[in-house]
Amino acid sequence: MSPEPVQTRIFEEEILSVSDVSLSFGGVKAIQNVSFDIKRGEIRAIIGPNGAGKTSMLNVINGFYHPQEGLIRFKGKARRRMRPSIAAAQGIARTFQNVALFKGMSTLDNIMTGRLPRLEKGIFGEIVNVFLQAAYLGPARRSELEQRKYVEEIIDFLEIQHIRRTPVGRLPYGLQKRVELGRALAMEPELLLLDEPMAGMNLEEKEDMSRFIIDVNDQYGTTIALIEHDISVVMDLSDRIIVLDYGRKIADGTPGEVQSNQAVMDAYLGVPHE
Amino acid sequence: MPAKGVTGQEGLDTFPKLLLHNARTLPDHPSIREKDLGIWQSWNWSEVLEEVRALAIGLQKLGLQAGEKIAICGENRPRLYWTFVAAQSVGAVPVPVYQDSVAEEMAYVMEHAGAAFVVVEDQEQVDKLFQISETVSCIRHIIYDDPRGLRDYQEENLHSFKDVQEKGRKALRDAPQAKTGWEETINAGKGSDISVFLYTSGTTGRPKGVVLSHDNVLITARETAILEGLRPDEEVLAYLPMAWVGDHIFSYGQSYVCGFCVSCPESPETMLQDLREIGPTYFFAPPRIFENILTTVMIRMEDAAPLKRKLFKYFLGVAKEYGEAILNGENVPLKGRLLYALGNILIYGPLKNTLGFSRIRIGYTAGEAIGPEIFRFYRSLGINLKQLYGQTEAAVFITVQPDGEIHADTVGVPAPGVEVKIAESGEVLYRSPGVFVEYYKNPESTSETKTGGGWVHSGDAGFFDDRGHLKIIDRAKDVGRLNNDAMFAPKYIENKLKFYPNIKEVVAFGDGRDMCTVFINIDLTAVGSWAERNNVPYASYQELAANDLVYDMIEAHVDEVNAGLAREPGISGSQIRRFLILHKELDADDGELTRTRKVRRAFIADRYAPLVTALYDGSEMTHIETEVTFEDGRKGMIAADIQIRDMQTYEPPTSMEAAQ
Amino acid sequence: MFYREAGQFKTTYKSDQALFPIAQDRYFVIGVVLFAFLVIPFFITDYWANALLLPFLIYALAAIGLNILTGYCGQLSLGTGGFLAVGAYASYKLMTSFPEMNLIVVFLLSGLITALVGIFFGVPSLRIKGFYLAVATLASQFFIVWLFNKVPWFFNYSATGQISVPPREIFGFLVTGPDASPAITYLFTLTLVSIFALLAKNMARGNVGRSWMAIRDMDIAAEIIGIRPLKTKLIAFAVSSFYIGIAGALLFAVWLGSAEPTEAFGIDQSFLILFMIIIGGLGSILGSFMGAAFMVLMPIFLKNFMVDGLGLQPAFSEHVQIMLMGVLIIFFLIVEPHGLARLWQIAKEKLRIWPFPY
Amino acid sequence: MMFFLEVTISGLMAGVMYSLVALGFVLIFKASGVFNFAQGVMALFAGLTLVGLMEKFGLPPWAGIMATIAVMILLAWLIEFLILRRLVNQEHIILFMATIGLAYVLEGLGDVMWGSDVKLLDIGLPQGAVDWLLDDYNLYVEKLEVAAAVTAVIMVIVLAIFFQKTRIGRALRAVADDHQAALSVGISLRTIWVIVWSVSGIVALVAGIMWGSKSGVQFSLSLIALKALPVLMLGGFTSIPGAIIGGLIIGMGEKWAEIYMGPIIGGAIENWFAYMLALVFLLFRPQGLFGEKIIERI
Repeated sequence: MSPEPVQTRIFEEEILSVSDVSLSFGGVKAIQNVSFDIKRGEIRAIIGPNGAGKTSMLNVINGFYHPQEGLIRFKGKARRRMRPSIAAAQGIARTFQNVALFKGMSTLDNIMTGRLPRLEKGIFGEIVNVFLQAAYLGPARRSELEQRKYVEEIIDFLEIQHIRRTPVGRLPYGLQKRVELGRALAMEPELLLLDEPMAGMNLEEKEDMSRFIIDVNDQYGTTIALIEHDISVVMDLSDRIIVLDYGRKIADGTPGEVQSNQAVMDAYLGVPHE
Repeated sequence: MPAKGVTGQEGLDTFPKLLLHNARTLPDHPSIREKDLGIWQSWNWSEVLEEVRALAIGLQKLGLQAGEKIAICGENRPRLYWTFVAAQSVGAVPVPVYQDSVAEEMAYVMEHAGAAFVVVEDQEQVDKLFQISETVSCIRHIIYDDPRGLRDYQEENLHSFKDVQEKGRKALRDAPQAKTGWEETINAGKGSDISVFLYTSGTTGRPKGVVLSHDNVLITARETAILEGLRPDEEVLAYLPMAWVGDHIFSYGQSYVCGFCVSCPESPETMLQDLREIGPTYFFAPPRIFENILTTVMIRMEDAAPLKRKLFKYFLGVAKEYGEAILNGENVPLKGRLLYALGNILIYGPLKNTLGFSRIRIGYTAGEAIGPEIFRFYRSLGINLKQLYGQTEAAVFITVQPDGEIHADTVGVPAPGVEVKIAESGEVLYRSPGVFVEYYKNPESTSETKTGGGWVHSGDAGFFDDRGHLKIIDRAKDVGRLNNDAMFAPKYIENKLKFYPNIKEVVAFGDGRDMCTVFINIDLTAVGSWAERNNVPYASYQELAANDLVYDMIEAHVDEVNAGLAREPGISGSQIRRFLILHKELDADDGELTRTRKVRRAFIADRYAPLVTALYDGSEMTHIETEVTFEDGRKGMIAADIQIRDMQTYEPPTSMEAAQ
Repeated sequence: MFYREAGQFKTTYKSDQALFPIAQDRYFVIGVVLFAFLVIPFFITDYWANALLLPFLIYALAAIGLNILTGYCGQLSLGTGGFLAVGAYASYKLMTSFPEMNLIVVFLLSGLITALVGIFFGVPSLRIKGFYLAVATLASQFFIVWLFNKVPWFFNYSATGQISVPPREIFGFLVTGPDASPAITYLFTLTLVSIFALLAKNMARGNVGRSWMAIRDMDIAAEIIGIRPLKTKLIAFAVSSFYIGIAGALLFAVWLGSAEPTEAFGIDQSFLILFMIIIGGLGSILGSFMGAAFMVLMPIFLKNFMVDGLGLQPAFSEHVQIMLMGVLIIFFLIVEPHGLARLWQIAKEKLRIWPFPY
Repeated sequence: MMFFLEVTISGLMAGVMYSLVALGFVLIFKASGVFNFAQGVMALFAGLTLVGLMEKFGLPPWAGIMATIAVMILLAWLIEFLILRRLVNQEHIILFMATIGLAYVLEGLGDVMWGSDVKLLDIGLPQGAVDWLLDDYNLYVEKLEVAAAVTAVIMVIVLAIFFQKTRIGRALRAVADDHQAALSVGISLRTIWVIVWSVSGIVALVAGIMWGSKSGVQFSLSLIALKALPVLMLGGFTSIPGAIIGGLIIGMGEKWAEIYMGPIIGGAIENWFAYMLALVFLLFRPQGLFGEKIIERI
């Protein structure tokens, strides 16, 4: 399937840049000297064969792994190590390769948890909040209802009204992925990291998910970085693509450029294209 | 909220006047709800007035003129309902369009009505409209309710509903007199003004635009509301197409007349869930919905534990024996009452509740004949389900079953203000305040239908039974005569047979012939499960259809129908003399059924000519080969030997017997 | 079967998020509460109060506390007995040091003190997980019991090493001490337990509860979506200990009247309460009550059955009783590992869709 | 100095006992992920059974031990059949609670069968101090403790060989890492469970004999399980060397603390000291003594 030529969108402002990042576990080098940037508003794909370091890259971006070398600059602020919860508070949300939902909770509650970092308060505020919550009084109740309303918009957006009260453990895989996306959206992220959002989906589910990703990008203006194996999906969705192989970046550019890149063909696509 | 009937409405002869009235007298009473974002978002009458006012002024600002048409297309949504009254308030005419119609149909209706504005629900319809915009030149503006996916649409004549309202609100802020001006326009309106165009989805030919005046709709709505004692605290679920006259009367007309609240489901898929939540007190559904619900109930109960299943069966039996009599207020022995009360605690109450039927005070069904078993099932549970007979041209109500006079096989007596008579030909004619003004731009059809003295040809054949209740038997044009001049109503006979769960399709022959005969299609699911229970082996539909035991079973059904037909004056002559069970299922792919699953009688008669011949030449067995289309599109031949059975007929009872 | 939900639709989030959104549930709960407050006090006897109702209510409160930590937040704790002791000794010291202090204040302060101790012992939970943490909580259990045994200040240097509650009144009614009437002690305990159960339910269904459950279900994902694990766990430890502390104060001051640390607050107590939440249902406030009822009633029932019913020797029957207890617990875990609350929920779902099977 | 040595040796001896009980825990936890709280009660039960068999039937010690081993194997089989296989795939906490239930059952059962009074266990282990140490170095070391230590060491060696050299042993190690892999070795999971529970039962019997010979078979015997828990924390739930070294550390530390710190802060600190020790240790090294650094994946 050859991708249709996509109208090239132009993005100016850099939201994230990764410079010369290296990460290793023990002796194993997961990422070596990788640099790239993500511009505000674009859909950026990271592709590469299994074990190329894609998921590790996302883990570095949201502070879950701490690279030994290099800098990550998000919204102009540079850092090397940080707690994931701080990354979340700064506006980075993500989904996971193997769905990481809270199995004991309903769809609604799962998405509601995405609102939690928005409600962070200082220690004193937290203590007051616990009391208010317990009494279900005043600001606590009001905030609860406001969050609910916000989350309902997401539920509506993702068309999962019918599973609102279902414990997520009972949902089919495709819907779980959608709920997970919902939870990430509830964080009102500026940068959304999607780790194989369409893994294990059938064609119809993939189309739905693609539509949601485009709509998120379109409607909320969210910058998206995604890892995906289905090349045709990647070519359709993304504005620019990074190709990783054995922890190194081997190509970076528009779908057209990447597709015609010899190194990519050799390393990743394996067989000559078409 | 004190419950009050519909009184003191003199002078409230248009929808906009009723809106002003309701906003004044019931300002805080909910007017409309919509399941959205997880809850039932509600608007009370004063809020609706504000919304409608903003919309009306906004539409005017966009250039909507009195007399112009505004098409409305989408699922049942509050904003679309508001568009009706907003349009009417500025003298424009709303034209609801079926939201599932294909682009050309939509184009035809819009072109024919000359719609200048279109208000639609979402992107799907917007896309459809752009698709037809080449052919339909009259559309000036398109307004959508749900902005999802429409952000990138740059077309200048495309507006969001909210923006239009905002225009209106701004205008009202800038010029406060606009409000009084708007109300003056409303008060200048008359009952005889055109209220709405409702396009009938004709089975043949192009849809016709039925023009109804405010009087047509409101007088009918009011009369029947008084008849049934409807109050402002009724709960109604609006889930049938807005373009259909029934929804227009029940969800719009009567809501404005009575002030009751209408609830719009979240989506068609969640309708049953929403039905359960709302628990309507006043409910309309076509027979097929009742039929589907009953089937689901029975299927779900199949999986229940044996004890529960027994309990269920037993109490359904109790209900069958006493339920209807109790509902009708007849004398029932104490034992029956006690058993029924127990059943109500254990089965009927919870069952009705789970279905969302427990609060129904008045339930209507109409549109086609409902199976007597289904009808009685619901009534025996204590649901006051009634049949009515109506048409778009009559603003629905022609006849309705009065409380206490409910018969499964009639459609009741003429509704208040309606006169009904039977023409020489057997066609039902009626005259009422609800009779439509005309077919839009179609004087020819108008004059064919509306004849001298204001009588309207319904196009249906029927007769009054000895209780004075109307029975509809068929479309008038389909009613024929046997050679002995006895009336032959094929659909009536077919329906009677189709009410048996074992029978799926029936084709009746008899017009211009000596006697009435039928082809029968058995229902593979029902008969198949019967076969399993009775250890009747079969490999295919064909084998099952040829089975003697199956023939015996069907014969018993036909015999019962004959016995029933014998008791009905006028058509007792067309009892079934011979029948056969077809060796294949009638199939739309083979052209035997329409896409809406109606039998194409003439086509079938032609295709199976040897069988028809055999039915009339007295043979007991016949052979046929037929070409069929398989599911994968391949064609092939199947051959079969088909048995034909003779039936005995019954003598019509003497008038003495009939009187008992 | 008893549910009539048609027509119970919600037009606001407030009503949709209500504690008991279904009217029939609401009526039932109101009925039970009214019965507990208005009927039982008139018929209560010493035996009923001391053998059944007080232990039931107090253990239910402790079980709610432990459920918050273990059931909602997923942090397995075996230190409940120690925290009960902290509450008990805190209330004892407060009552004897400040005789004028209002009893309610005494109980709240006892809870707060226990919460602080809980936070202290909760700190390791950031680094230690699962059974390691469970074993670590045993440290608090043993340490606290040892402390109250060894430091005479805690038991006011009494010769026996025991603590005994002084008689105290509230609104003119005697609540503690041997002369308190069963109706008063019962009502006092019931009031506290009802209020705190409601508060716990509110926390559990709100943001606080969601953050606990997120940590419980998948702590890494929770951290990545921005939930701070330490803060969340410490809140759980604090709230949980607060509840257990109040339960400990009630256990000592209102129910037992006197206590000695090894007996009343030993590790068996920790296990007993853990059983309550497992058999009642992890992550369920209702389950805490059910589990407490089960674990309070079962030994009484077994004892009555074997001693009075079968006429066994009390000593022998005690062994059999322990054994049967173990058997019953295992049986329960096998039959319904999610506890009585799950059974109740299943029954409720069945009733809601009655007569349909699904 | 001699006193210190005496304290240390006595601590090490006690530590060996802890190691033995901890070993039982580790075996079961490794193979089935079950935190077996009943390990201590199993030691009590084994001791009671041994005493009972010897008393009631006048069996000589070796026969009594053989019979008790048979009982423990039967018990393991019953536990697998009645409990474990019915709780497969349940959460860890449920299995944990089930073993507490099991502890109640065994405790009650032991009492019902053999009575609840303190029983003396004498299978002919040497009593008193080791003479030459006492004579030559003025060092007091109990013979029984030496015997216990020797037995424990032998036990550990036998287990090590069992795990390293036999097919079943290898399967047991495999099952700890990957249940599927274990199946491919050709031994069913259930068999494996019966075996580990049997082995733990035998280890419990040894612990029961040692402890029982020293201070009689009584309820407090079941409390040695509580002693073994900090050992597990320290050494890791899945590490056999961890259980051994951890036991020694805890045993020694406890004795030192009791002797040198106890008088200062009030005595009887052995109840909690081991826990505190393990806790503090874990705070700095969450993976325990022998665990590898945990790389969290998502």
